[in-house]
Amino acid sequence: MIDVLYFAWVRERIGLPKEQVETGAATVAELVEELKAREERYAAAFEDVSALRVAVDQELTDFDAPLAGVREVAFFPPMTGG
Amino acid sequence: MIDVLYFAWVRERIGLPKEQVETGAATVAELVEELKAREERYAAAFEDVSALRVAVDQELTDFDAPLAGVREVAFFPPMTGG
Amino acid sequence: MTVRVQEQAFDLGAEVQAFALGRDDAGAVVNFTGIVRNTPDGDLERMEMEHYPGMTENALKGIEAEAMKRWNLKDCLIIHRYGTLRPGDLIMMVATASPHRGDAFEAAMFLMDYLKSRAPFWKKEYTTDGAEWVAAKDEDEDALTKW
Amino acid sequence: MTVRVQEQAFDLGAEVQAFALGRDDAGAVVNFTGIVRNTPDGDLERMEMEHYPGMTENALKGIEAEAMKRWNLKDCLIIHRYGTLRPGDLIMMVATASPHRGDAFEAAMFLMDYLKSRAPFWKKEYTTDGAEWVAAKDEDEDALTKW
Repeated sequence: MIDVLYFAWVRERIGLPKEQVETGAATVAELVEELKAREERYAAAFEDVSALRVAVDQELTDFDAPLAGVREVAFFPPMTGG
Repeated sequence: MIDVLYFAWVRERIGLPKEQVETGAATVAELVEELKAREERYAAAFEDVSALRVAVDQELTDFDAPLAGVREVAFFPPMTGG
Repeated sequence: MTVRVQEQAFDLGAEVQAFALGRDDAGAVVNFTGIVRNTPDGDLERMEMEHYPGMTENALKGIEAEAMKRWNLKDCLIIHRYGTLRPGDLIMMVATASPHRGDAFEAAMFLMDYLKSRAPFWKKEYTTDGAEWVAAKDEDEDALTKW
Repeated sequence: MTVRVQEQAFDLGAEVQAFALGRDDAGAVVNFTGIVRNTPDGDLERMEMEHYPGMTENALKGIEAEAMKRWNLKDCLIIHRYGTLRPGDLIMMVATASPHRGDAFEAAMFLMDYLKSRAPFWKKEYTTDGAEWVAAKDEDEDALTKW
């Protein structure tokens, strides 16, 4: 079980901030494919992953990152703080 | 008559902050030569003019600047504010 | 080295004062303050700043640690708010203290550039026309290449 | 656009606060504060800051006007003290406000670089070993070439 978090418009499109996902995905990219296959709102949120950023266990990484031993994955658009 | 002002170690070497000078000098450089000829303390202060800066009527300029119509000339070392 | 991520307002004057005062080991203190800017039409009602609790603090601490490593700094400080902000409200501040002004300036710019594109904050603007997520600027991402 | 040259201390917190607050036209405020740095041996008793009354204000106003012309600034402020200063005392501050952080940072650096080498101030340091005029640094003069 992995905690999957969504922020900003990703959260709005998917319609929830956080969920627990049972997955056998080896990488973030595989997890994204599983989520997209679920429902249209996931497919819409992940339509263009080049517009997204991902953090694994609260560290920024890329979509090739492995998921073995990971507790938390977060998807969000590019940051706009400051 | 021109007001001649001295700041920082130039003031200390010459021993006064300000004086009125009757001069026929056409340029700052000529005024410096007149002052150096007066007394040893002036010669010491103006020994190396490359180590000095000059302002004419409160604007930074160089030693070639003309003195026609000028009211105030100031000599000082490079600035160290901030 | 301090990071504070908070919903409530901060007292800029008191923070800058406390950061600079009694410091005789660092002649140069630089402070950057980010303020909610109104739209050109002046119709911004509010901004909601979302963040990623837990990750935010760690990302900011990492950015500070990197700045302390790259420049001769005696101290640095980041304060960043989340939640509801209105035009003119202070969003965030960074401060750096160094014996040399070049280091203090560069480190503050570095903190800002990294914070903009690497700290998990997202702005949504609410105007009389509706609500919109602020898009990241290419120039903000590009700014990182110079460090 | 303000210049203040004064003998008495200034309240950094109140100045930065007043400069930044209620400003919804400029998202970025940068402040530089210069502080009397002690010697490595910690034996600095005081510093005397001499200046050229009349010329100082005009030089600083000229530097501010140049900054306002070169960058997109909504406001800028320079405060500089003269007279007796002790380790940890605030010597001076500049502040810039712009819609863009790059402009606010660059303009503040420009103000500092010009102020250092073009505003008529001279520092004399008094330590337990005696008194000495602070020498201008070549790097401060060289800093002007980049603008």
